[in-house]
Amino acid sequence: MSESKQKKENVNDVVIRLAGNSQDGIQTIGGFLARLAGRSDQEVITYMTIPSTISGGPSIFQVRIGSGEVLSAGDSADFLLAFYQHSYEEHLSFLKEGGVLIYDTEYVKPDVDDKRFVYVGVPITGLTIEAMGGSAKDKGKNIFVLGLLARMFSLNVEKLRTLMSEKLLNKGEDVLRNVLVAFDAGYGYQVDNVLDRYYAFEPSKQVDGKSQVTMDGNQAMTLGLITAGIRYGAGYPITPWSSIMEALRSELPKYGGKFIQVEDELAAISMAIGFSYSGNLAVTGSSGPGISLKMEALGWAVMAEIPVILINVQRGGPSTGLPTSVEQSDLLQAIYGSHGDTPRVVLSPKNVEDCFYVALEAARIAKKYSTPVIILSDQALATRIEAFDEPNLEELVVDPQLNLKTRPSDYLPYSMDKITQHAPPGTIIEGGKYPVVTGLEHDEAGHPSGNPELHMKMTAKRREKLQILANEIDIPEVHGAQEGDILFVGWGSTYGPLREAVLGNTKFAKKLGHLHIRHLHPLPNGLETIFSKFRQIFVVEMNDSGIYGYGQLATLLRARYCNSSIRSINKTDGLPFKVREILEGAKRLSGDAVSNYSAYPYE
Amino acid sequence: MSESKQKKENVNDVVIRLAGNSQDGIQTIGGFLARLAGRSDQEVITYMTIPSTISGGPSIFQVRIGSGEVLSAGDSADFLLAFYQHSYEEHLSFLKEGGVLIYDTEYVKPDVDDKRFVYVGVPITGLTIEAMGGSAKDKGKNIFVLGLLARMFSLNVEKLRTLMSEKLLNKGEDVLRNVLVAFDAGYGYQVDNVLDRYYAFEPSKQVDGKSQVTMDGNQAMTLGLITAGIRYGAGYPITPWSSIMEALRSELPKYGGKFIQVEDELAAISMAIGFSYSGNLAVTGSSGPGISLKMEALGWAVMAEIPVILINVQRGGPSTGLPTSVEQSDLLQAIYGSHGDTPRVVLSPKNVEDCFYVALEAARIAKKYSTPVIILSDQALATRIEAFDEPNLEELVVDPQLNLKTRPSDYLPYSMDKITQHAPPGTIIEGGKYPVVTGLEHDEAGHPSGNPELHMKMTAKRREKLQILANEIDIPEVHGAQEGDILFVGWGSTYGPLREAVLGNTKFAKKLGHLHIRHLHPLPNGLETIFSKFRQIFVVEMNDSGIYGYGQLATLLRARYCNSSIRSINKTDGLPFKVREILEGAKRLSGDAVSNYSAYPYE
Amino acid sequence: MSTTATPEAPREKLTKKILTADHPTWCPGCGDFAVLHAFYKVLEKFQFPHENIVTLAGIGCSSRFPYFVNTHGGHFIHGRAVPFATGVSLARDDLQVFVFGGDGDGFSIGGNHLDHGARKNVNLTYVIMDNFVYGLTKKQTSPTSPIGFRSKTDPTGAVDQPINPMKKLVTSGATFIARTHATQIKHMMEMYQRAINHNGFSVIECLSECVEFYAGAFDAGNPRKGGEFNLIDEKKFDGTPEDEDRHDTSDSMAAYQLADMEWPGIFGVFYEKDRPTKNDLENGIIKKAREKTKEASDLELLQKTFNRLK
Amino acid sequence: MSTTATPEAPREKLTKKILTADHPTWCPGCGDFAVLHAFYKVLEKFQFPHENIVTLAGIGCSSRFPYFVNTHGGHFIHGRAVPFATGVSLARDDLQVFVFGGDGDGFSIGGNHLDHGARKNVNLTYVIMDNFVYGLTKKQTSPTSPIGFRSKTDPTGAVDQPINPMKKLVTSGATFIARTHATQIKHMMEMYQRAINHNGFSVIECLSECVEFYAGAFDAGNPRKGGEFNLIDEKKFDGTPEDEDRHDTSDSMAAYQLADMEWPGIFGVFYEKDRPTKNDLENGIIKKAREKTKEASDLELLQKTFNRLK
Ligand SMILES: Cc1ncc(C[n+]2csc(CCOP(=O)(O)OP(=O)(O)O)c2C)c(N)n1
Ligand SMILES: Cc1ncc(C[n+]2csc(CCOP(=O)(O)OP(=O)(O)O)c2C)c(N)n1
Ligand code: SF4
Ligand code: SF4
Ligand SMILES: [Mg+2]
Ligand SMILES: [Mg+2]
Repeated sequence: MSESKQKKENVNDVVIRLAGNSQDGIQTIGGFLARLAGRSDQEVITYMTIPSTISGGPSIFQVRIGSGEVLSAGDSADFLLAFYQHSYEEHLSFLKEGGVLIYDTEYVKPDVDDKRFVYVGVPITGLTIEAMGGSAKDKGKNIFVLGLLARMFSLNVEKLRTLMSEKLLNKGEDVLRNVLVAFDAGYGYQVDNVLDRYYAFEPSKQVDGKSQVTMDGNQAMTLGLITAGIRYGAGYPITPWSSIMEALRSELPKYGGKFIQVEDELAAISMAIGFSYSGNLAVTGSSGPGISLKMEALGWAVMAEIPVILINVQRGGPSTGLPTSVEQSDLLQAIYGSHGDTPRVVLSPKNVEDCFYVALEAARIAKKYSTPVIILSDQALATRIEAFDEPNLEELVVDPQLNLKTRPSDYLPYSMDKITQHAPPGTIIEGGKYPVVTGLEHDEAGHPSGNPELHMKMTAKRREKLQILANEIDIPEVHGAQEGDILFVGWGSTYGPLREAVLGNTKFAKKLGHLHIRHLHPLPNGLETIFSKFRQIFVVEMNDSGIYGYGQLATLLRARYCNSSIRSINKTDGLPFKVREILEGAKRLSGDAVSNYSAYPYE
Repeated sequence: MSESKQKKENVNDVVIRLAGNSQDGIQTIGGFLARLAGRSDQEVITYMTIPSTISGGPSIFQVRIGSGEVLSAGDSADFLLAFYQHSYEEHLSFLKEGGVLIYDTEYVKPDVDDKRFVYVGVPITGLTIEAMGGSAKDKGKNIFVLGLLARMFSLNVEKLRTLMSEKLLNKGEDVLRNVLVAFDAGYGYQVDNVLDRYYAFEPSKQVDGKSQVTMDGNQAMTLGLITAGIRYGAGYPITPWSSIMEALRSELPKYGGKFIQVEDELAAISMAIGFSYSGNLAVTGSSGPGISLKMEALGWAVMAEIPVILINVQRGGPSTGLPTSVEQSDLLQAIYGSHGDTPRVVLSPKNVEDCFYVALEAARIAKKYSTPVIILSDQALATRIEAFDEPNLEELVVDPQLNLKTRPSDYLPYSMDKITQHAPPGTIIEGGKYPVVTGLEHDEAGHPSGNPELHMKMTAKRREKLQILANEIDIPEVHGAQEGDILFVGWGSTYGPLREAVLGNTKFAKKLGHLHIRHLHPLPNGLETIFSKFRQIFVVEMNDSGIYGYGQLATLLRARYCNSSIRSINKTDGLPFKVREILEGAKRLSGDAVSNYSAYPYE
Repeated sequence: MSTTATPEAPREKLTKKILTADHPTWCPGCGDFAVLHAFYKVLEKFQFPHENIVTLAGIGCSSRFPYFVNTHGGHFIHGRAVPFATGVSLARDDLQVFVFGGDGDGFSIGGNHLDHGARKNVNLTYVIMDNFVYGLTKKQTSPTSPIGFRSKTDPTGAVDQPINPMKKLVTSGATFIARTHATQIKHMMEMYQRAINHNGFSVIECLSECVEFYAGAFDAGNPRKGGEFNLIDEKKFDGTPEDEDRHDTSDSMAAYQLADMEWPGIFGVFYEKDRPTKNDLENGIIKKAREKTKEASDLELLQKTFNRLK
Repeated sequence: MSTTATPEAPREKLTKKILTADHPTWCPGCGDFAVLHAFYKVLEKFQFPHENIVTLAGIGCSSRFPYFVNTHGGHFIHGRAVPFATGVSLARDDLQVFVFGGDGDGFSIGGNHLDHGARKNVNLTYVIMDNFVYGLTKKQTSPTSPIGFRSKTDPTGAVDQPINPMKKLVTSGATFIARTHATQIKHMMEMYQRAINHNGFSVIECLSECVEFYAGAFDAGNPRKGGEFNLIDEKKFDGTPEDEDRHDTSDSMAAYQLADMEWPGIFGVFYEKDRPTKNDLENGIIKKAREKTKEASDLELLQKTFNRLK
């Protein structure tokens, strides 16, 4: 094969969608591509769907790789690789004009008369069988395709081989050898016969010497918890939370910790609270239905002032809803879901990297304020892969101290003067009067009391610590314009597309700002100043616009600031926001005023 | 005894506080007084406290009887009856200047030098023993006191005797005879030796020919449910919800219905939903902790669109909190407590009478909109006794039809064009395609589907029916001024004191308005017009002012109307609002502007 | 209470074809297919009025059952199918109430509801497809997973003592208890039939292989895989000496003892006893109350109560 | 994991006086007073370090226990004391974990947690004050109320078959199971002592009269009220013929049979068996994992994981 025939095209931002069946192992190719990008200091974001039947079915894996900042998985694809006719038919509309369709000639018959696309037919199945022998065809096709892509995009084959051997080593030499056969077959395919160019990624612009790590959000969250010194937890399986509990169950014993699978979510949070009460800040978590089951015990932790971390990997609701889709419809439940006035902290990570850091922040706050902290992640964050700078572990790692220092005889578990810091069992109390932690209203010593004034004071005590916390939260910075026409406000996994909407939009960069809120409860102080600088404030959320026409974060912001220019861009289709949808939403709400925002490339 | 020695004083509004121990049966005296007032077309409201220990302890029962409108149990007492020294000491501050202290000379040594009060010492214990024989003294003291009060207030002795015999008949003749002995002893006591006047209630002003019924809020709610045709339910005990389930368990079988005590609250709501799915709209309920446990299943009912009534008799929270105190801190949970976007209806009764009518309204809405309806009652409503006009049962009673009419072959359980009306099992579907109800997102036929557009549409379908409901809710009327300085906004059991604050305040009647919201979710339309007529809007709620300084209904109203003149008067002392506290709150918020509202008699 | 129903038309015979709804989303080879098939077959035998069959479930692979059966159906939340179904059963004596679910749904999160539904003896039939694993959530340890089983939540092997479903059921007070194997269609059908004929809380544990996450789990009970499918020899009360050793299905202690047998244990009816159902007991309470109130109308009853409150 | 603790000072002897906290809010005559008294007495015997005793509970009259005992204590929510206490036990092998509660708390809302805590064999001691009624909420039927009992929720008498606590416990897998009576202080103390000495999930059901709402419920087991307090005759393994008939406490089947005796049944230790505790099993997993990773530091372990993700 002579490469001279082909043009070389430098690229710095490519979206590749692989469409097939979940059984084809397309996640595996995607994972290797993402990991490779991470090792090459490129930015990467992936996106995948999970088939709704247990036995598998149509499924996609999308990788976006860029030499600059990559913020979302992309609104449309530059390359579509279709394994089957249904893959082709279902996803062609996602391919950009001028985009390249690569397809298995065995299964796909594209309409080559449609001149909007470039067609690259490859007998994927046939060549894989030829290379590996018939029986293994289903297992090899994905790796063949990986080889093909390596050729097309001039990927670093050495790094890829290393990745494959790392991943497959424990499966045995034979498996690895077979895999490499398939890879070589793909890599060796004379793609230049059908494509007039090959591509190469520009070297990354912002190499800062730090190496990158590549993982999904649930992995990042798990590692964040461990780095934060969390050594105990309990849980019950549910998609898409399970992979956090599975990882903790495997990992914690190495650190001398325990993660217990229990009979249901009520037991899980009760046990986690028991761990915390014993002096070991613990974690539990779930998704939708399981989170609802935890609301009673969570209220106890608020009342008794026991810290605990509760992770909610949000999925489509209500009820069993859409277990494998993304949604941000649990925010108000996180804040208000338990009976009574139950002030507690709610945080949300903005991307995979932040899943790591938010876990650290949650642990810090839980301990300092002796309070439950809820982390609202979501299905998109949980399953998507990103590369990010390796954290400075040495600096961040927390040694999980069990503090049993003797307390003086005037020790009061619920002192009015201080933020509660409990004495775990095992702690000697001088004078020998031992404390009780309780979910009944209580006096400073923990004795139940129905005294009216006391209840007022204790209610205030539990609330005031969150007000104190609010004072220490930094005001989040605004991306893009610092004042102007439109401020987009978001939380959680909408960060990428929002930032891209603002920063990618050079033409209107001066008019669009983006504020992302990570501390959702309490909110940071000072947002009103930011809001006052924009004519319109659009809160972008993946939840319903509700009876009155605004979403959940918008409810909080409107109530607090009584600012009617705060409006909502919502959707509940179970898919991450596209940049285009955000800009269209803005246009819809603004009318003519910003109709020309549509000049953005995506329309 | 010659009555000629005494002056007669006509009264039309009297607050009597009985203070003793719960074992003394003061609830019984209070109950008789309230019932008597009801039979005499007088208005009455009672208030009681429940001792915090199981074995009993200090406790009060307060009755306010009036010939005009009686809206609250009163901010202070005209008469205090103290059984013990601790009763005297604890409650003297509640007695008005010039008020009458009646006390048991055996146990109470009052400071008679304090000339603010009139002292009436009666050897209650001694005379009861004398009349009944020693062993029964604890059982008779309360009835002795009832006799004493009958004399002092010129009560209708015949009616009282009838009441006692009705109540005690099933306890046997002997018991009744003993009770009457104690009553006569009290009635025969020469109270004129120590008091220079006796009292008589003015005949009621607004006798409309209808007879009155006297009961507490939980009784009224129970009877409302039965009148509404509710025949099935399930529950688990918890104070102060239990008495509703106990009454339903006793009553429903008479109507051919079933109320099942189950193992926990999760089973209770699941079973209630099962009843409803079977075509029999059912009820469940609980208080604080038990309500939190129902949040998951409730979300299923929203998603599957199965109607169900959930009663929350609110008590002090969070967690186990203050089981026998009142609070209104579950409003936001009622609306937002389940994961996902779960639109459901929330209603709240304003007084005991309304507990009856709100149950009817809940059943009507649940059926018409095939939706869960939450009723937020509270501990104060549950336990206080009021007299109200007998409802027109003939007009109101609902025949609980099980509708199994055959459905046509194009029947779709989740049709996009209509508000869902399920076909219960047993219904023949022409063409033989039977429907599934489900908590997974589904298409119109009930098949699970993760289709993005469909989820958007179904989310909207579930929300829109509440928007349609909002259109049919009447805009609540404003009491007092229709425009002016201050609009008080309330919900639930604060109705009485709020109305009294506005209507009782003749001096400022032109400036104060009161709006009470019964349909809390969805809110009625058109409130903005009312709000626009007042300079300041104070939302009065028995819950915490929260991190940002406003309560739960205020959160909803501020978010909806972005009207910063909506502010909050909150408290969380576990006691019903006093009129004085409301006015003081208004003064605090208004500053000088309304400082002279303090001219109101209560300050 | 009055009922508005439409008069009956001449009925079509219920066939497997009519009873079939959506094509199951289960993995090819999943044991649950056979359980479904046996259900169709048994319904063909019973010929209940089509509209009176109700198929309910919690959440899990096995709990997807209601979508695959063309009857009135309800797919409820995880672990609460028994109280949900109890509501349906207690309100509607005219219905045939079936509950389907898995071992996680029934013994883990739903374990308490199972016990309380059983002691109340609610009239319904509950089929537990026990695959010793969480299928739908992709291979976590279930309460029936044996010690040593490697799952995503027990990567080095499960350590907790599993529950013994038969012991649990006997203790709970269920009045019909059987155990069967998804590869034994005829036996399954027989168990179904007897469960349906039983008036009360009838439960069938059916070992149903999860080919995806616990392949081969029940080979020991499958003769075609070299295992043994041993059946309970039920007492015939024929006075013969052989009958001495046979199992008396009305003897809960004997049933408990049978449950102690070594893996793969024994199959058939462990326990079967008539005891008043919750349905009957509550109907009895109604009957007494109605007699006492002399069948007064709703309005009369209400009016009387209000009169007492005057 | 490192621990910051203060070095031990010479200790005062633990006496009832020191262990007494708030005066109980129970009704005069409530059986729970005796259960509390026995607890003080037993703690006097054991002389655990004061700070290492933890008293936990759910919600109910009986669950108010922690307020009346001057030790570290936790008053949790209704029905979830077992998982709460499990967290404490599994994280802290140095503590003596006690759980107290009622029949409603333990067998109704908490019934499933009891079963799963038992099968996991978590190391703790759980005392259930069974009064056959809901005390704190003022007389509703409990899962142990006998048929016919008139309560506020069964005004014409309970109809549901009550659970049999001993059968439930044996089936659950609890490794120490005893039954006692609150009027029998010495027997109570003996049961407490043996439960505490047992390594694993030890449960004592103590019949404790609710004088307010179910007076006289347990007279049949109280000789002073004309009842019989029959004790289990435990096997001595002395080879004597009498020993044949004695109860082997390691035999779960025999324990189950004992639980079938007629009211008021028999008292003493029904079952007692050593089985690896959840605490040990989890510690074992840690040990293996630590060996495999060669006792690497937290930072080293984390760094290795991150390296794998590059
Ligand atoms: C409250 C709640 N918790 C957890 C889940 C997630 N979940 C769904 S099915 C399931 C268990 C499935 O196992 P099993 O009941 O044995 O059924 P199988 O899939 O094996 O047939 C779990 C944990 C859920 N849907 N709801
Ligand atoms: C979730 C929840 N449901 C219900 C209650 C109300 N409640 C408190 S104690 C109790 C039962 C008490 O009975 P038991 O456990 O037998 O204890 P006892 O009072 O008899 O000692 C109930 C139903 C509650 N506090 N929380
Ligand atoms: S995962 Fe297992 S239980 Fe679920 S469908 Fe597949 S084989 Fe059946
Ligand atoms: S109500 Fe019963 S259980 Fe509760 S304290 Fe009183 S006697 Fe004891
Ligand atoms: Mg299973
Ligand atoms: Mg009890």
